Amino acid sequence: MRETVKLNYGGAVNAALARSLEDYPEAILFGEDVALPGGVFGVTRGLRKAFGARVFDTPISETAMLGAAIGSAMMGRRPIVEIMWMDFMFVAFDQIVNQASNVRYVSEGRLTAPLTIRTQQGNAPGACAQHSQNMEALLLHVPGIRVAMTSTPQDAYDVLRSAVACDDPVVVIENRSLYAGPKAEIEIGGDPMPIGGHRLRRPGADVTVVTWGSITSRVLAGADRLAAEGIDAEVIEAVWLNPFDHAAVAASVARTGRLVVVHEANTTGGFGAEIVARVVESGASLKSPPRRIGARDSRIPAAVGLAAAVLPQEDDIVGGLRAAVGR
Amino acid sequence: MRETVKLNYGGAVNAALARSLEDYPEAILFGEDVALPGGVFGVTRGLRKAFGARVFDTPISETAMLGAAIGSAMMGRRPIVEIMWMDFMFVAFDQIVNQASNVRYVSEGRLTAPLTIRTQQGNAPGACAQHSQNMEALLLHVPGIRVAMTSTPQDAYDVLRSAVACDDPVVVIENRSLYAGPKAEIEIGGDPMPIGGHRLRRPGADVTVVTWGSITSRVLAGADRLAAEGIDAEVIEAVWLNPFDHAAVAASVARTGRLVVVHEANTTGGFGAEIVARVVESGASLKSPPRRIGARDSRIPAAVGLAAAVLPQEDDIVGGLRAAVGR
Amino acid sequence: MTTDDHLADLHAMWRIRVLEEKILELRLAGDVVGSVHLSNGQEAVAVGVCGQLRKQDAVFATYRGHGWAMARGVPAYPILAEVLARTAGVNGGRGGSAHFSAPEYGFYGENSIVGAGAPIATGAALASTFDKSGRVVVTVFGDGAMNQGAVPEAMNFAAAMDLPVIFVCENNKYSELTPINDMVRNPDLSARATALGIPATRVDGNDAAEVAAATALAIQTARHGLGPTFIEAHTRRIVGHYIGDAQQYRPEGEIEADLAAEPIVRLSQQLIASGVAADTVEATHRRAVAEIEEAARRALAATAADPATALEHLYA
Amino acid sequence: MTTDDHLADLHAMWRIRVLEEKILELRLAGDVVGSVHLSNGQEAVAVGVCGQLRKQDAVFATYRGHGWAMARGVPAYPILAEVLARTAGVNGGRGGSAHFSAPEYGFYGENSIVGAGAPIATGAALASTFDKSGRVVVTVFGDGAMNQGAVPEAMNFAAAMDLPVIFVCENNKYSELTPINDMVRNPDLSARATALGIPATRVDGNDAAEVAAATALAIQTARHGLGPTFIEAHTRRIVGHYIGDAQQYRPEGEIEADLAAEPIVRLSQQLIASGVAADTVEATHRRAVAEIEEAARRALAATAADPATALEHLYA
Ligand SMILES: Cc1ncc(C[n+]2csc(CCOP(=O)(O)OP(=O)(O)O)c2C)c(N)n1
Ligand SMILES: Cc1ncc(C[n+]2csc(CCOP(=O)(O)OP(=O)(O)O)c2C)c(N)n1
Ligand SMILES: [Mg+2]
Ligand SMILES: [Mg+2]
Repeated sequence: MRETVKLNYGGAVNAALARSLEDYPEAILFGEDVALPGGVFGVTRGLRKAFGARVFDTPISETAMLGAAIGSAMMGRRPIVEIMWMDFMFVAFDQIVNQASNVRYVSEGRLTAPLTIRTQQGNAPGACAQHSQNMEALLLHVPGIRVAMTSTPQDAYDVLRSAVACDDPVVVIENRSLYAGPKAEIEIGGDPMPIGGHRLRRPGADVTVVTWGSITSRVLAGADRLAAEGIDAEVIEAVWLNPFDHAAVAASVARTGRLVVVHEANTTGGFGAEIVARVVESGASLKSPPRRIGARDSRIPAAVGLAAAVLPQEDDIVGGLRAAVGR
Repeated sequence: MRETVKLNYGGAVNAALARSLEDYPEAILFGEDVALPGGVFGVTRGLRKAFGARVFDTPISETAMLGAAIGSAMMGRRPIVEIMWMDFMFVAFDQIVNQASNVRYVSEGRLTAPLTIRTQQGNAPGACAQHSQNMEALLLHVPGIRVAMTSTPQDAYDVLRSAVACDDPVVVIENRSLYAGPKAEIEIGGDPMPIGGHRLRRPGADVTVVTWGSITSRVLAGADRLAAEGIDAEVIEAVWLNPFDHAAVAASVARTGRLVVVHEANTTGGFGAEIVARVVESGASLKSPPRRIGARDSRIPAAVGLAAAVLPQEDDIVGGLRAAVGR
Repeated sequence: MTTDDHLADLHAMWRIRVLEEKILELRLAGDVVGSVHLSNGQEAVAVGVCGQLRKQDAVFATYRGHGWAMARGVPAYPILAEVLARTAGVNGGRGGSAHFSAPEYGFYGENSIVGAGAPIATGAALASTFDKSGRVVVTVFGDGAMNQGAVPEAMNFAAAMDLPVIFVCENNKYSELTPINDMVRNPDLSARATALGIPATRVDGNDAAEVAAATALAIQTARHGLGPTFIEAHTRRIVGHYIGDAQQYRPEGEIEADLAAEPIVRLSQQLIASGVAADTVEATHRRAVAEIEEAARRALAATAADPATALEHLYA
Repeated sequence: MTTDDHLADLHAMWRIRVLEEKILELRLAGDVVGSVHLSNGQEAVAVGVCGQLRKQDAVFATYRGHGWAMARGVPAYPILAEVLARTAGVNGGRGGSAHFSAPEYGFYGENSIVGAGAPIATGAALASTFDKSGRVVVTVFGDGAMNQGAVPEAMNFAAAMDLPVIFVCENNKYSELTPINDMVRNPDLSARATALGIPATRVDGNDAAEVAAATALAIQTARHGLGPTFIEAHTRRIVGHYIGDAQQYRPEGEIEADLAAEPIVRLSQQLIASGVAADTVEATHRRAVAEIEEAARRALAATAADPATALEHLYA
C-alpha cells in the first residue's frame, strides 16, 4: 500500500528495512550494534523490537558477518548485513571478492546469494583516514556484485528495497552525513522496483554532469551557481553503479556534447574513468574534452582544512564545469 | 658489479631477491612456504640457505604477514613478503588499504613503510575462479601504494630491485605462467633504478597499444600478425602502474593518433579506463575512438575452453587493433 | 557397528581413493588440466562424518574436496565430468577440481581460499535457526587454516549464537609444504575451540568409526540447539599437496609410517583379522574400480563445456 | 612500591583524565571537530603498562589512545594541537584524535580499524629479533577486538616465532554499545591466548600496580626471547563510547558501580587511608590541571594546519 510520508534519509533507510523485513519472512538483519542499540547512527532503531530474533547484533567479525550473510543466503534467507563503515569492509574483502561474487556463476546458477550489504562511506568533518574513504570503484571491478549509492530519502528507501528484492549480492552505500538530514515527503510502500537506472536531477543543455552519492548536492549547488552565469548543466545522479545506465549518459552527452564526472572518490582509478572511457569509446562527438573531478589522489587527513584541500569542493566543480564549457 | 647472465623469469626474481638481501642487511623475506621449501613455484629456492633466519616461513595468516611487514618496516627493516596469489590478498586487504597506505602520510612522514609485497596473478589453464583474477586496478585506486607488473626476466629483476629499494610500500605483481619460461640474457648487479617508467616493446606509427603483465606477449604476437597486413602498432608495456608514465603514452598517441589499451583484467573498472580517460582529458586529437580490450566482466570459469571465452585472446587483440585503425 | 557397516565404510573409502587415483591418472594424461588436490589417506574423515548426516544437512569443504563430495552422495560421473570440464559436470566445468559444488546432494562446495568456508558454513547454520529444517552444517578445513582469521571468527560467531555447525579440522600435519608444528606453539589445535567455549574432541581421523562417533555426538549437540562442536581429526595425506609435489619436506620414514597407518589398509587388515574373507574385503575395491572406470569412460566421452555459455549465470 | 610511586601513578592518571576532560570540553565547544573516543576510567592500564617500558620500546594503540600516548611521554601540547588540527600537532593534524602517532616517544600510533594494530605490532616485534635493540612491543586493543581475525592471527604468529610483543586486552566489557558477554561464550578472553601457547594473565585493570607487575613479567619474558604474553586487564570506561553516547545499554546501577571502582578514586582513597595527606593526593590533580590548561591555551592559540601542505608526504 503506497503512502506519502515525511522522513529524513536515516528514517527512509529504517522504513525500507522495516518494509523488507515485513515483505520477506526470510529476511534477516544483522551487524555490529544494529539490534539492541539500534545502530550507531540510530538507523536500525526499533527493528529488533518489531522483528525479534530476525534482527540481531554480531561480534566485531566482519568476515564472519559477511560469511554468515552468504551462507544463510545460499540456504534461502535474504540477509541484510551492515558494515558500519566501507573502510571496514577490507578486513573481510575476500568474502565479497572471492566468495559472494562467485556463488551463482561458479555453481552454474545452482546456488544463489541474495544478500544486501548496507554500508556508508565518505569523509565527514574530522574523520580520520581510516574512516573517510570512498571506495565504490573497488566493488565496481568485481563482476557478480551489484552496487548502488544514494543521496536522497526517496532513493535511500527505493534502492534499498530493490537491493533486498534482488537475487544477487548488492552493496548499498549510504553516507553518515546524510542520515540526520532534513525530512522530505517520500512515497513508500509500493513494490520494489527492478535494480538499475539513474536520476535526472537537473535537465540542462550545455554539459552533462554525472555524479553519485552525497556529493550530488554539491554538484547541484554548483550547477545552480552556474545557471546564473548562463551555463546550463544537466545533472545525472547515477544511483545504480552496477548496473550502470551508460545509455542514459550517452543520450545526454549526445545532446550536450560535453561530459564532466564528479565523485568524492580519488580520481585515479575511480569510476569516473569508466564513464569517460565508455563515452569516448562509443565515438561520441564532444565539443570539449571530458573531465573528471574527484579527490586529489591522497590519503584523507583528519584536519578539516586539510581534508577540504583533498576532496572536491563546490568551487572545484564550478571551475571544472566552466572549463568544460570553455568559459 | 654488473654482469650478464642467462635466467628465466623465476630465476630473475630469485636473483633480485638474493641481491636485495645482500645489499640491504635490513631486508628480510617471508611468506608461506618460501623458506625451507623454497616457494610453491620454486622461486625463493636457496635463499633460506644463503640468508638464514632472514628468510622464513609463516603461518597461513596473510593479515599477520602483511602486518608483520608493515610493523617491521616501520622499525627499520626492509621486508619482502610474498602473497602467494593476488586473490589471497583480499583476506588481508585492510593491511594494504587502511594500514600500509597511511603510514607515511598520516604520520606526516615521521613513519615510513619501505616494504615490498610480491605476488602473482592471472588465469592459468584450469585454475579456479579464486585463483585467476587480475586485480591491479584495486591497488591503483589506493594512494600510497606503488604498483608494478612485469613480464620479462630483465624487468622481473630490475623492477623487484627498485621495489625493494623504494621507501614506500610497493606491490610487485608477477605471473606464475612466466616463472618457468625460457631463459634470456639479462643484465644484473647494477644499482637499483628509480621506480617508474615504461618499456617501448615495439615502435610503430599507426596505433599506440598500452598493456602490462603477461598478456604483453600476446599483444606483441598480435602486433606481429598485423604488421604483415601493414598495420604498424606501437606497443608500450607499462611496467610501472603507480607511478604510471602517462607522459609516454601521451607522446606516443600524439604520433599515432590512436589508442588501444589491453589488459587481462576485467574491462569495467579496469585501469585501462584510467589511461583512456587521461588521454582524452588532455584533449589529444584522435583519429579513431580509443578502445579497451580486457576480460568480459565475468568470473573466471575453471574450464579452459570457457575461460578462453572470457579472457582477451590474440584474435580479440588483432580484431581490436584492426578496428582502431579502421580496417 | 556391524561388519557390514565396516565393509560399507571400506567401500566408501575405496570409492574416494579410486576416484582420486583416476583423477591423478587423467591429470597426468593431460585430460584434466590445472591443479588438483587429492585426499588419499584422509578418506576416513569424510566417510566417518558424512555417514552421520541426513539429506538436508550441508557440507562446506575445501579444494581438497572430491572425497567429501562423493561421501555426500555426489556420483562419480558428474564429479569426473566437472574435473574434465564437461557440460555434464556438477557445475558445467566452471568450478573445476578446486571449487565445485552440488547442493542437490548437500555438498555446498569446495573453497580455494584457505579458511573462507568456515564463515559461510556458519551462515548456513544461521539459516537453520530460522527455517526449522533441523539442518546441521559441517565445515571442513585443514590444520593450517586454523591460523587464518576467518576460522576463529566463524567459530566465535557460531559459539556466541549457538549455531548448529560442526567444525572439522583435518589435521594432516602439513599446510602445503610446511609442517603445522613449525607454525604453532600448541599442537593441540582443538584447544582454540575450547577457549571459545566450543566442545572439542581430537579423534583418530584414520578411523571412520571413531570419526563417526564424534560426529554423531556433535550432530546431537547441534540438533538440540546447543551449538557448534569442533572435531580435530588426525590424519595424513599419503600424496603430495599438489601434483608434482616431491614431498622433500617429509622427514625420513614418515611416508612409510603414514602408508602403514592409512585408513583403507588399516580397516582392511582389521576386517581380515576379525575373520572377514579376504575376497569380501577386496570386493569393496573391485566394485569401486568398476564404478569409477565406467564413470570415467562416460565423462571422457561427454561433451566439453560450451564456450558460448561462458558469460551466463553471472547475475539473476 | 613506595608511596611516591603510587603518587606518581596517580598523577600520571590524572594527567590523562584531565587531558580527556579537556578534549571533551573542546569538542563540545566546537574547537575539536569529529569523533573522539575517551579513556576515562581506563587510565590505570596505560599508566601501569607504560611505566614499565624503556625508551626504545614501542606501543601500538587504538582510537582510544590519547592516554597511551601521554603515558608514553608525549606531552599534552602536541597531543592537543593534533586533536585541534594544528600544525604543531604530533602529525600536523593529519592523524587527529583517532589515528595519531609520535614515534619519537615510542608511540607508534593509534589505529581506527578494530584489531588491525596487533599484526603491525607483531611486525615491530619481529624487527626486534633482527636489530638487537631489545625492543619490546606492546599492542593494546579492546575486548571486542578479540573477535576480529587479525588478533588471533597476530597472536599465533607471535607465538610461533617467539616475538617480544605483549598483547594487552583492555576488557572494558563493551564494544561500542554491545556487551562483550553477549558476543562470546567464554568470558575468559585470556583463554584464547593460552590455547595458542601464550602465557596469559587476567589482572585488575583499575589497579596500576597490578598492571605494572604483570607487565614487568611480560617484559622479562619478551626480553629473554621467550616470546609474547597476553594480559587481560579488566577495566571500565566511565564515559560513553563516543561523544553523545547516552549509554542506554548499561544495566541499572552499573555506571555508579564503575564510578566507585574507577582507578583514580580508588587510588586516592587508598593513599589517604594509608595516611597520605589529602592535600598531597589532591596536588596530583592540581598539577595535572595546570599542565593541561596551559597546554590547551597554547594549542588553541597555535596555527591551524596549512591546507597548502595537504598533498605532501604521500610518497617518499
Ligand atoms: C588465504 C589463502 N592463503 C594461502 C593459500 C594457498 N594454500 C592453498 S592450500 C594451503 C595449505 C592449507 O593447509 P591446510 O589448511 O592444513 O589444509 P590441507 O591442504 O593440508 O588439507 C595454502 C597455504 C590459499 N589458498 N588461501
Ligand atoms: C574492523 C572494524 N569494525 C568495526 C569498527 C567500528 N568500531 C569502532 S570501536 C568498536 C568497538 C571496539 O570495542 P573494543 O574492542 O572492546 O574496544 P573499546 O572501544 O571498548 O576500547 C567498533 C565496533 C572498526 N573501527 N573497525
Ligand atoms: Mg594440512
Ligand atoms: Mg571494549
